[in-house]
Amino acid sequence: MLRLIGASSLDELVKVPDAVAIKVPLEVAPALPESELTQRFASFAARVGATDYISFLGAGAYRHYVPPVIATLAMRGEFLTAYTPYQAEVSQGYLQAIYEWQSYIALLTGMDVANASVYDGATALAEGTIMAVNATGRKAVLVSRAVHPNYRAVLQTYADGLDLDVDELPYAAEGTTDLSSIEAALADQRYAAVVLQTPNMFGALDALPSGMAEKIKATGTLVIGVIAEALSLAALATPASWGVDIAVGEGQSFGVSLAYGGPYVGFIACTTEHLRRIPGRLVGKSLDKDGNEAYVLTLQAREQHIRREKATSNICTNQAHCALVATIYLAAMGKTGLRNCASANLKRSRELEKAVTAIDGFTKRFSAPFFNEFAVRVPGGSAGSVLKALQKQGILGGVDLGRWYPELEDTILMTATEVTTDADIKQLVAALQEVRSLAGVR
Amino acid sequence: MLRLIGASSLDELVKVPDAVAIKVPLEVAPALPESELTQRFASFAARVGATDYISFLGAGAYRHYVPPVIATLAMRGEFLTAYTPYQAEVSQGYLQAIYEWQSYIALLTGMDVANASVYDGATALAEGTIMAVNATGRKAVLVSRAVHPNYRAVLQTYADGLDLDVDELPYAAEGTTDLSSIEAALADQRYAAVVLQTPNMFGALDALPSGMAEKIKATGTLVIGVIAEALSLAALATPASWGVDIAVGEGQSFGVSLAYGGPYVGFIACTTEHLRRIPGRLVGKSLDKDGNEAYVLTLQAREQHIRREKATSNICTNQAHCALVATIYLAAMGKTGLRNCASANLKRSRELEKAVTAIDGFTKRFSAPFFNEFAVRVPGGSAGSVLKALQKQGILGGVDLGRWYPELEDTILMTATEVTTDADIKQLVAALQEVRSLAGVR
Amino acid sequence: MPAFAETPLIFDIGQDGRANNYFAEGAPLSDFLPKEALRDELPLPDNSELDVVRHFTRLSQKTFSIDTNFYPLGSCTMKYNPRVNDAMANLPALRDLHPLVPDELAQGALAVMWELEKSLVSLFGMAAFSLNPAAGAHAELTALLIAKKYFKKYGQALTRTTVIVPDTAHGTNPASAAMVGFKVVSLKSDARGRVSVEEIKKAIGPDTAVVMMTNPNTLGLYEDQIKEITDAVHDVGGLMYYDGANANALMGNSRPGDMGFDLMHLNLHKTFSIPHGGGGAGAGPVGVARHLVPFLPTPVVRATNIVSEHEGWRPSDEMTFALDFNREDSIGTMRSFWSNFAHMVRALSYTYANGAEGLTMVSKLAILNANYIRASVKDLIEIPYDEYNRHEFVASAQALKRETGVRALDIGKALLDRGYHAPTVYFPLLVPECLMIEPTETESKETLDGFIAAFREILTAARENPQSIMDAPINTAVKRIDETRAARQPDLRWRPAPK
Amino acid sequence: MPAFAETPLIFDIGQDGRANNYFAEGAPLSDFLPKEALRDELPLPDNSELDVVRHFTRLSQKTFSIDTNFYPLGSCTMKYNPRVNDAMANLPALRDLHPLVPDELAQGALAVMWELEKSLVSLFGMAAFSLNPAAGAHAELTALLIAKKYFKKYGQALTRTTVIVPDTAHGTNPASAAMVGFKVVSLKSDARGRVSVEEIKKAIGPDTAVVMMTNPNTLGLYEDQIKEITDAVHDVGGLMYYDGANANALMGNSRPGDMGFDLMHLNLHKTFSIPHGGGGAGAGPVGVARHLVPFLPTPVVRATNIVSEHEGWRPSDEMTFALDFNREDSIGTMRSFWSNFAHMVRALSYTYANGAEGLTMVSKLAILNANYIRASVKDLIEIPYDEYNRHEFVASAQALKRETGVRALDIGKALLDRGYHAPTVYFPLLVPECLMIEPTETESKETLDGFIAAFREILTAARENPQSIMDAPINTAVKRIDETRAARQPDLRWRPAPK
Ligand SMILES: Cc1ncc(COP(=O)(O)O)c(C=O)c1O
Ligand SMILES: Cc1ncc(COP(=O)(O)O)c(C=O)c1O
Repeated sequence: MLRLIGASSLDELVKVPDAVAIKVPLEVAPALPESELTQRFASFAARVGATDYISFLGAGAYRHYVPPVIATLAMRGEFLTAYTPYQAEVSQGYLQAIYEWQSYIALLTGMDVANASVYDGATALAEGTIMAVNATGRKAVLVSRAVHPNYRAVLQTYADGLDLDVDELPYAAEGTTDLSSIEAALADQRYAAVVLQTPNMFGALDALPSGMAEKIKATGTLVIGVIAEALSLAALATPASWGVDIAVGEGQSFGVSLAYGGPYVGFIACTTEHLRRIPGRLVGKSLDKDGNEAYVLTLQAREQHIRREKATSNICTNQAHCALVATIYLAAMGKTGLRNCASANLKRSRELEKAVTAIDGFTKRFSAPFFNEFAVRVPGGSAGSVLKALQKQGILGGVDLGRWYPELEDTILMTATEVTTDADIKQLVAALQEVRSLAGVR
Repeated sequence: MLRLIGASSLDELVKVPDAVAIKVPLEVAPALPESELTQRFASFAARVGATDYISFLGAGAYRHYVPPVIATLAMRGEFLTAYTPYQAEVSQGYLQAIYEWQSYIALLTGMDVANASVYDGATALAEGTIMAVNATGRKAVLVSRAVHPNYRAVLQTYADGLDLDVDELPYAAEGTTDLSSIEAALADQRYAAVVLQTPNMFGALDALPSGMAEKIKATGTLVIGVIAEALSLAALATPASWGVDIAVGEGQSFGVSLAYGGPYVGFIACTTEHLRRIPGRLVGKSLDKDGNEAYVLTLQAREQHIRREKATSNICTNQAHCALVATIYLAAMGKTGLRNCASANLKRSRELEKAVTAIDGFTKRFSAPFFNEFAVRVPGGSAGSVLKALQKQGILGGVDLGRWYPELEDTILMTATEVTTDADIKQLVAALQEVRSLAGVR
Repeated sequence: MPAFAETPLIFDIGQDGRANNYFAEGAPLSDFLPKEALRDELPLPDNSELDVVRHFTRLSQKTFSIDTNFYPLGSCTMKYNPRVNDAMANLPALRDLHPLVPDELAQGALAVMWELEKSLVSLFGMAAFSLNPAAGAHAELTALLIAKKYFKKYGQALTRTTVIVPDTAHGTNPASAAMVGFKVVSLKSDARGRVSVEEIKKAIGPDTAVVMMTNPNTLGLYEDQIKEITDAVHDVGGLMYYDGANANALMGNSRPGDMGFDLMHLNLHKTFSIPHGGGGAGAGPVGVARHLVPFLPTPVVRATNIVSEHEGWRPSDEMTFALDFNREDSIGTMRSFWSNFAHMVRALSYTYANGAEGLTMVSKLAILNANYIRASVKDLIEIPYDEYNRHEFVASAQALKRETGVRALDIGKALLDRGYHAPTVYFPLLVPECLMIEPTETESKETLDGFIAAFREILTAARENPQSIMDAPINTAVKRIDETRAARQPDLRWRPAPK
Repeated sequence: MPAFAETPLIFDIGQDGRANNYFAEGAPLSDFLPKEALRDELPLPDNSELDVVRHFTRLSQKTFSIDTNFYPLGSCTMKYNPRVNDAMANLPALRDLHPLVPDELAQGALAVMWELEKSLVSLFGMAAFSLNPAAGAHAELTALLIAKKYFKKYGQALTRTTVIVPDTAHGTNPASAAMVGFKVVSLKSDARGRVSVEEIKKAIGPDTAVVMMTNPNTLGLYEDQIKEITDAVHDVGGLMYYDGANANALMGNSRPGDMGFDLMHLNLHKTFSIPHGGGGAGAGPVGVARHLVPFLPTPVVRATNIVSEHEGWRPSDEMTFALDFNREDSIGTMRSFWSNFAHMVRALSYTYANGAEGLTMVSKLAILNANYIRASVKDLIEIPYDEYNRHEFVASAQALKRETGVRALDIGKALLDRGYHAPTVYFPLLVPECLMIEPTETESKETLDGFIAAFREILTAARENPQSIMDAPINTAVKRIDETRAARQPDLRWRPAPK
């Protein structure tokens, strides 16, 4: 090969100017044959203490039952090792799957269209907000404090780049967004959008009450609805039904592994009005030369590789494979599976609620109806120390809301899903009782 | 559908005479939704105590490193859910894979041809013996006692059916087959075949010494060579090279899971002379109508579905998928991977030998060279009680040869492969030392 | 075939220097063993993992399977193979369990075997099952060895020398009988496609060891006089053997035990949704009536603490188990180790997924689907026994062949072109130009309708343009293959080019 | 396309009554929540698992991938994705780990992230990496936010408003700059296809915030004056950004840090063998020089016991780690949770599989393969910059188009027919009728030779029978697609039939 190329050696071919040649030895994880590499990673895995813990964690990342058939199909090499389906003629399979994903998200949210995915729920919110900014020409957004704090943090980071103002709506005593001052806030027409999440960070259902969306829109402001627990879409009134213009969210619950935080899959769905502002890829159905139905990436004029700095977003690589996992999950579940799963989440979380609040000193923090997680006020004032005590007993009791809300440092967000068992709840209750008596808290 | 069929109800369609209708309630494992079924099986798995044990077990079933790529490919649905490739035009892929398996086995054994697989190593021996019986017209076979006792047991079962005599050759002090009386035994030309295994049940290399095969064949007797540890084929002189007419064996070591005993994959390879006596399926290369190369099941006149009671065997379903796993394993390993793996087995087993025999009272039972397992005589006279004591320390120390050989009840067969670690050996040695001192044995 | 589907042999792809890095480089083998004990060379190719992946991925794409297409292959019960079964079989604790671990460390695995056996016992009405045999034919052999040993024990070894099989029987039946030294007598079916009580009575006698039957038989017809038949055979001292390949029609419907069978096998790889894997591995448990229990092959899974009155399944949670090798009258063992255990896990998983009610519905729907196809095609092709069938039925292209030259084989090949697997052809032997169709219960009505439409289209084309059917297949990776050449000039392996 | 490859939409297959039995039947939702909080109907189909399997298996078979074919898609680094990486990412302890577990229960995961970061630090000569961003474009955005915050901190937020990108840059570069409110200035390449020191000196000034470059650039050419360029930019107070999409040419060869880059990203889904998965998920770590470390996004993995002098990798076994969220100057966070962690596992697995020497060889062989193709086709197609290229090169069909009408696009389509993926076409923008070819190091010479032969055959056919190339593809599932129709009459989803 070198001869044909005309190079005398491989080193000649790859030579670089002296000024930039590497002068130090590289310190990189050392080469291991595969049979030893797998042992190395087994040792990493063994250092993950959480493995056998009973868990009531949620807050934007959920444990759900995933049928083995999902991975069997999604991990097929053709799907796993394809690039973006730029060459549609040899990518009809993947393109159709993305079209099906777009359809599922549209059906679940009730919106007109959905894109091929964005990075995750938080970036979906940021990108959705940019859509609203572009649609309205306004440079501020009004966000409920009950929206996931991580999502708001990402929105703030993006907003810093674009010099947008992010203002907050407080939450009310019941755990839903306090809308009492919203009309005043919107009066001067500064805001591109109002952002609410349902179920919100406290687990509470937090859709706009009927009539409110109309009032908001009357000020030229859009409504963005955030869904951090996608399974809730199987049960709750659709974002479209409560007046959302742009629905954004996280699809991890649809069969995607927890994987310590990623990759997950963000989605953006909207009304037809905003279609050409949607970021990222879209697959459309068209015809081929012979008049056969065919799928193809479309409306690419929105995208960075065509429009460069004028694009609706810079996104290129998205989360296609996670969206595929979700699509296969949704296909396998069907409406019946999703409904049964949602029903089990509702049931288990209420069992958990009942069991925990039956313990002296543990009370519900908020009264609003919830889906599969809810906030509990613990005796003694410190959620953190209760959680630490539970941890000693092999239980991850939930998320300390004080991490993000200083006023809630006595409050734990507890989650139960269809994989939560009676035994899990029993053990938690026993441990909480012990914690309470040991600490002498009342 | 019922209307078209003309039946009034599903029950009408499936009715049976009263005399044979079911009269009792069925007692069958109860229906569980999948999310609960998986928990049920997790509980079975949790009841398998052996999971975290350090293991020196072998004796016909071996722990080996299996690269993840093997299952990724073998578990592809097209392979997993195909039937026997009767319709060659739509099964070229699987047929080619079987042809490649036949080729690999032929190359590894040095024999002319190999079949598409039989059930396992033991039945391969039984079927190979029937080949010899058919070839020679003789109704007796002479089998070394150093052949795996389970294989000999199966041979005996089959022999009972066909009224064959199974006679034994003793083993010598070094752990190899005692051939001193063989010429006498063969003199009256009763035996269809002489059967030896290498490495044999004691781990010892037990190929015929040079010149011996000729002597045996001179009496019209065939030589059957058994290989229970297929990995040894990567290192040892081929069965062909020491005069085998029919090589039979077990391919589990080539990437097939231990799975508490099955499914594994038996192979039969032979010289061209015996080709038409080989049992089971064979794939051949031919041409299609357009002159393109094509693979197809061939020489089916040997098989039960054509010849019925005159077939070379009754086998129909074989172990195709295990053979596929092995084929993919061999392709991925290549000669370099196999050689390195064999080398590691030789190395580890010698380290184990050295470490164990350095302990006071533990001695090598046999002196013959070995591949990856060897027999150790324990102090105190009872292999069983040493193994029990090790078990209490989380170690499966090997196989008690007394299980099959009353004269070896003080002997353990210990195996080390490439997955045996330094730490494994250290822990074994520490435990053996403790066992010895606790028991006060000397 | 487009160029990218080409798949040279793996031996023609590899090249030195392409080895994957699975193990540390090992010391030369001659460091450990004398040269003369070692082989000279190892003539296998080194292939990069990418090349291996590409090779087998392409091969898989050239392989027809349930996962890709409808597979109405009669007698083979090509139902969907639920993936949860594979996942359960691959639980590391079960997958990586060595067969020689002490029983006390394998309780979960033994529990799986015990629970499966007990479920089968109740479902098929036998006294016990052995999970030992590796496939249907292996199970037949096992059962006939049991029969032989039984007769031997009762001093009839020399007289009971005949096995009777109907002409509809699968080839493994006579072949298995031959492997136990029995003389095989074939029995003609009656005009209704069944074994008649009269005929069987003529055939049996003091030399009868075993009569092998299946029910429904391989024509898909229920042997409605089965009780009379088994009674007659028992009257002359013979044993009745049930070939369970057709058990998919039977679950919750009727039980071989109640019909009077003494011996039976199951193809778990048919009825219990175990993937066929391109021809195996299978699993063929053998069931026996009470008098034959002592003869079962070893080992048998025995409960060691709680011994139940019940014969059927109950929860194993509180129980402990052992492998019992010590059984005086046993025929011995049939395999290297205990059972095709991974398949026992799959079969039990399938049982749990369905329960008694679900399994009953499985058989009902299998029967419904088969009848639906029969009723939908019978105006275009001869159905020799046109009545309610069970889970499969048989059509005959004899008349069509006379008219047009188009044979059963041609119809099968034309189906391949249309994305359907061919039915089983030329079996059972008694129906000329036979096509045996078994859709199974897991196919949707849309799929059946698609198949029916294709089948009807082919039958119409066969009359209008027979050559178009005789030329099939044309959409496949290769066209019809020269089988004579394959047999006359056997090319069964790759050989390295001479150096 | 044969009938059996047809794949109706999943919505057109399902039917009521086909639900799989994954969960026990649940109580009505209205038992738990008020009716008005619930949706009316859930208009999704119930599909049997068999139908789901068959559907997605067929879709997969209609999808071109590395596993099936050669994929010389320039700038995308379509190398083999080793399966051991996936297996490591799927170790249950790592796969099922919730992101909000306390750090002390996630030490193994944090160790993976730390070891990967340290390896990248040494390999690319930066002071630190953040694993936060989800892909290349996300990383660019992150880096530009860092730059913005940096300038803000030093009081230059209002003056440093311009980002300069060469005309060879990827579209994400300007798009990312726009998302941080920068003005984008495009820089023309010189006659050698490179950024010239002179031109850059003309372009930069006190308003320059960041100059974004890649090296080798997207023409596959090494920017041999890179040190002079970065010095010049630093002289005017600007920052240099390295787009790491081309890092597959660089490992063990030269380091962005040594070249003077202040910021960089990596596409782990290119260089580090993470599967592209049909367009994602990716992973885009951002590397920074020392002065920018405080601005990295949160969280950062911090060693809490042993703090090392070394910047590069060392074993983490004795170390403990924490996620650090408390970083005053940080730009904030870029995503819901920490990183695309499963991909960090894959990338570290890849690093362990190769080590420093192996990674160095990866880049060498990637360069060798690309040069081999260039040298093998340059007599038949114009190579605008015909010199030693790096891991990819660019050809132009401009002359061919003038002669024959055959465009770059047509050549790409004709390659599809022959089982090869099309090269990247029409990027970089400065080469008209551009074909960008990147073979990667994992392909064998035989595969390259096959591609070269096909490519040459197409170029010859383009001259002899141009229409045959303009009609391509013909062997594919569908032919060329009406893209205008797709955009004008957007059909982006299935809708239920009106009732
Ligand atoms: C009726 C019948 N009996 C027996 C068998 C043999 O079973 P196996 O292939 O599992 O050995 C078959 C399998 O095709 C069959 O259809
Ligand atoms: C040169 C270059 N820069 C940036 C990117 C963007 O990376 P990503 O797709 O991961 O967002 C790409 C990817 O195609 C690229 O080729």
